[in-house]
Amino acid sequence: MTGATTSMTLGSHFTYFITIFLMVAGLFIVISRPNLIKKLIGLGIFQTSVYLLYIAPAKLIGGTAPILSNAFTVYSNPLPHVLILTAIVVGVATLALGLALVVRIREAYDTIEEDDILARDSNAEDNGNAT
Amino acid sequence: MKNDLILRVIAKLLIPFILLFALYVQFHGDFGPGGGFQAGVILAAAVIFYALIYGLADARKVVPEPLVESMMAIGVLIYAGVGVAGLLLGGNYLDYFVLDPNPVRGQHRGIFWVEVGVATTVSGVMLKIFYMFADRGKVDEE
Amino acid sequence: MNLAPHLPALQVVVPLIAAPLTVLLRQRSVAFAVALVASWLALAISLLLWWQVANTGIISYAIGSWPAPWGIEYRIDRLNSFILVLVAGIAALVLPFSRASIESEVAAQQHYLFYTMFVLCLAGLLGIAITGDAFNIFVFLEVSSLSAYVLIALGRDRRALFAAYQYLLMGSIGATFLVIGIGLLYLMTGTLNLADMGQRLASVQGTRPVLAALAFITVGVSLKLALFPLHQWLPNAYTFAPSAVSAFLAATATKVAVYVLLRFYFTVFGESAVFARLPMQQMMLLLALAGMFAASTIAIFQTDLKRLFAYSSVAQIGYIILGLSFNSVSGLTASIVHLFNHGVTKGAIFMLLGCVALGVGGTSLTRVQGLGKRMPLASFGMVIGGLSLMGVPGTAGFISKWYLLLAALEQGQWWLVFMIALSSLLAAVYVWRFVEAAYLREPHQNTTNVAPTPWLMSVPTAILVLAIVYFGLDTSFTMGTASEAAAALIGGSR
Amino acid sequence: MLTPEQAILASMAVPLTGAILISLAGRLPNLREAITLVTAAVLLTVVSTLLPLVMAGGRPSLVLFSLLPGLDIAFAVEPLGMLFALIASGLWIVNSLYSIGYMRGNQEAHQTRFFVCFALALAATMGIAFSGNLLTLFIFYEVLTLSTYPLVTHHGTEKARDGGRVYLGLLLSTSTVLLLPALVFIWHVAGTTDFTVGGILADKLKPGELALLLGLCVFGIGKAALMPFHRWLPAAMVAPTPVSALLHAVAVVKAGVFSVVKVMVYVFGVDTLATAGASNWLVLVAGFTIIAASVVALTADNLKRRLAYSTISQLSYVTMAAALLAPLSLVGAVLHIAAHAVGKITLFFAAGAIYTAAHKTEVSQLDGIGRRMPWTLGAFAIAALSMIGLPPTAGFISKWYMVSGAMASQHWLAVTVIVLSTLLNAGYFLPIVYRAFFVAPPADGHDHPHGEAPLPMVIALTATAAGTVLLFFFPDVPLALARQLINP
Repeated sequence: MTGATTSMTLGSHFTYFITIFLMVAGLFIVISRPNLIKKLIGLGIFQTSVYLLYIAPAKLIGGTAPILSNAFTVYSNPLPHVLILTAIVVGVATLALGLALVVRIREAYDTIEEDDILARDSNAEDNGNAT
Repeated sequence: MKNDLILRVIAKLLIPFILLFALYVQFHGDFGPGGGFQAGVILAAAVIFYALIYGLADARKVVPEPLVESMMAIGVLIYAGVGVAGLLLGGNYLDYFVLDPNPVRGQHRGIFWVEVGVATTVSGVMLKIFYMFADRGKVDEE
Repeated sequence: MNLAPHLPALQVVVPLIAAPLTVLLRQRSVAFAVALVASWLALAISLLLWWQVANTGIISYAIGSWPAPWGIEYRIDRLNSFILVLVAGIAALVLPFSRASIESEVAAQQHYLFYTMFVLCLAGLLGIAITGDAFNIFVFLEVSSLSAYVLIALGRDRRALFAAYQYLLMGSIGATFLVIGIGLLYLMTGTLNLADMGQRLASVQGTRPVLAALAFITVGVSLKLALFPLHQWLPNAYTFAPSAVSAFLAATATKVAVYVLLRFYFTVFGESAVFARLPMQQMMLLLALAGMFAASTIAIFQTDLKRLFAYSSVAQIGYIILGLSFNSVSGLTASIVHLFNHGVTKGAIFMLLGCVALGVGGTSLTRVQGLGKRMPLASFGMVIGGLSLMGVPGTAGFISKWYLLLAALEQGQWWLVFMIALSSLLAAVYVWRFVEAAYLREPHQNTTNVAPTPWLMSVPTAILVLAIVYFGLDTSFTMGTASEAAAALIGGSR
Repeated sequence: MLTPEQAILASMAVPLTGAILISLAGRLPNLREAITLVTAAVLLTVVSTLLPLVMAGGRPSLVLFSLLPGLDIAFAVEPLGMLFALIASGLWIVNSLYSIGYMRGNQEAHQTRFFVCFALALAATMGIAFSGNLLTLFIFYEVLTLSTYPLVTHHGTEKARDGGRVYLGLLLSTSTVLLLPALVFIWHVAGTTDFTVGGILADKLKPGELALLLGLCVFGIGKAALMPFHRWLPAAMVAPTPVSALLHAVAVVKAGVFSVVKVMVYVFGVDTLATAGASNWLVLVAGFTIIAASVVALTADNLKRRLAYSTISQLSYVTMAAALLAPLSLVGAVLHIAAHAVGKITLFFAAGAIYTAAHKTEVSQLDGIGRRMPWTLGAFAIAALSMIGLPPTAGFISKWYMVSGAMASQHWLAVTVIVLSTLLNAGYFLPIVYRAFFVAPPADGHDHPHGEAPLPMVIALTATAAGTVLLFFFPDVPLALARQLINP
């Protein structure tokens, strides 16, 4: 689409760098943090990078909002926006569900640290009252 | 906070306007930026604001939980209903052209009802999430 | 008016409308009735669609009457009509089963929620299978996944919560990977319609973003289909979910993910692009074998049957991916038919485990001791399911294994033939653990009072168990559809 | 009168119906045993109706249904299967009689399950005998393995379970890892797995591949107990003696060698194998098994263990004779299936009778027992002669053909093996007979007085011993069937 028309310079592709930074940072948080909330934050950052990946190329320099008018001929691509609106909703739902689960996990385990939860479960198994 | 007079008065003043703005965003969505998602969230924000100032119990009286759940369901039903209406009038699923003899007005009509459905569901979901979290751990000051 | 041309839309819309209805009606028996009607309607529609596709070829349906490359298209060919039948069929059987099953496993005030989430999950899975639009796949994937997380979290055990959380993390990462891949493809082709995308990709084939998209989609979908070693979420999720949920998800969710992989590999990228430019064939082969052996071995050492068969699922996914990695018509046929047969088998096994859990109060190997005396029919059904997992003739599993072996032979890969045979031996070992406990041990003393199995549970379970045998003897439906679907996938690509 | 097709189906349906009736009649032991005997008699009658037709050259066949295009569940009667079905169904009657005496005499538990599984195993055996293609044979082969498992572990003790595990593990793993790939490979190459006169693999494979495929089949058919896959047989001896007798002298092991011969004749084709020389290695392996198993038998003190290793060795006679591919040796192989069946079942019957009457299981305890149980040990002696291959017993005829075949094809190694093993056979059987009749009973007083075993058992073992002799004087039917096999 747009980016491909210009030459490969750092400047013209800066959105991709941001995208990739967010992507990797988010994924890293998910993997490295034992705190369940922080994991969800990481997941959020990771998903945000996708929004950027879609939206950034859709913007044409000099293009306007895609509402027909005689004054303009160059429009930004509206489709990615619609897609990402959907993706955001999905992200919100995921986050809400994740947080709800964390709340209930905290009620059941009294902790939101992954290691503690695993430790408590294995203890319960040892005592034979797992189920 | 319940007893803070300034907040209560300002809230009473603001909430009608927030609701009005939600309706504006909803109906202007056909012609400019806006639409069901945004309107739904603003609508929910008004109620959440009310709950923050007047307490969760009062908010529950104004917008009871069963209503919230029904809103979630009804919104989806409205959306799906528009699609089925397209089917019944001889078009494909979600075909707006057949909703009116004039295809352009048909489009308009279809979008309108879909956005109504979206707004209903979104505000329902937002409130549901709010109620769900606010309820936990009994942080509600009574 | 004539609804026949609108069947593709109705396939998804019927369960989708049923979901809010169950919320509105709240009363659990009414909610159950609505969900039941919806799932049976979905099954009827899927069978009609299968029949239409078999007779008249590909059906294309434009949502909102916007024609294909611009609007969202529902596109049904032999492959996805087959998947639709599997998903809708399992749902139609699991739903009546769930009514009695969740009675003891889910809190009563959450029952209507269970039905809501169940039909929503069904709608999502059907949507993934039916749609011809890449982004739509993502949306339906999330619809089904989110409802699946909720369904798993409904389990009574607190570990169900953590299992659901883990599944949520892994599933979301998988879905996001998928959507990144789709985004890259969209950037390169400017279309989201799968068929259109496939055609336009030809001119940019082999460019770096396309390869990256392939990698992202492979990893993302592999997470969803629990390809070893991305299967970590699966055993816990299946173990701690309510039995009905385990049965439904085990039989359908991973299978639909496999479908997505097949769709992207063969319809969008084209098998030459997938297998020529990257060492996908070797990679898939290796992962499939690793899954078959590692997961089966882990399964042997499990003490809980649900967990044991969850690991067995991971191993069986290995078979499906193995067939795919051959990149031949017979390999794909084996994959597709195993996808169906394993869905039926695992659905039956997890439903039986639901009956067992209800009867003797658990599914641990010590609980099921002497089950052959306590619940003779259920244990016999388990044995049939186990035989199918091993691939014994007369069961559905044999047919798929037969084709897998044939496909391996066609490749001239003798060692693979033995690997497949060896891994079915591992299956025999873990199935044997159940048989030994059930038939050769004296009954567990805590299980003297066996709760009777309600007919709502036993009848659907029996139907599915009989289906294992039926599809092992009469293969015209499964093999006929699978071989044509495979031929179309390979032949239809560039 | 049954049409041939109906008779084929009935041969499986009769034992199945029997199994159902037996399980229904579990409460009434007399009725249950009556059903067993009637079922066995009906089965023999049904199978016999097919005999004249097959002797006259008829080859009735029947396709039940198709699994996949070209992959049918099909049945076909040919001479070899006819003979096998006759032996199995005939000996089932005798064995049922014997089982009744044994199970009651030893007050065994779970007698209903025992008789049900027995009938099921017979149904599977009939399926193997009449299978029309390799797939059908494979399916019934597995059914036989599974249905005999409860019989092997009948006692339910830890030892029985261990034995059962070896039994099932070895038989299942060889069949799935070796036979199933071979089956798929044959289908892949030939497009069919039908048993066809002259084989289906002619000109389709290189000699090396043929040899490999033959190896997969022969070792895959673990029931043929070719070393190194023979361990299940001694392990399965934990079963009650009637089980060992019928299943491990007749149905299971004979199903193994029967399948081997059938595969070699009807799938590979004798000519194809001979031209490619693909079975030469098999003569060596089988020859080694004969000698090695005989040596083990020589050192075994437990009577049933000695019999088990004797079986391993005798089974390999059949395999070796078949692998020689000479017409005469093939006849010998077929005859030996029959001769060994009646002989070995007598030996097991005798061992069981000794256990029931005297509670003795070791060879070294048998001093002078022949004087107390003359009928039993007399029958034992006759059967032992048959094992060694001396006239006037059936074993002589089969061995005669085998040696003639080996000589005709100038396979001197095989001749040597047969001669040497005959000596070894004599070495481990004759001392038992000698001890029983000519050594004085121990005078340490641990013995309790006993006579013969219960009457049904004695009748049964006398009958089979008589059969061994009769088969020597009237070998017409088996011989005719065997000749049909080589000159179709």
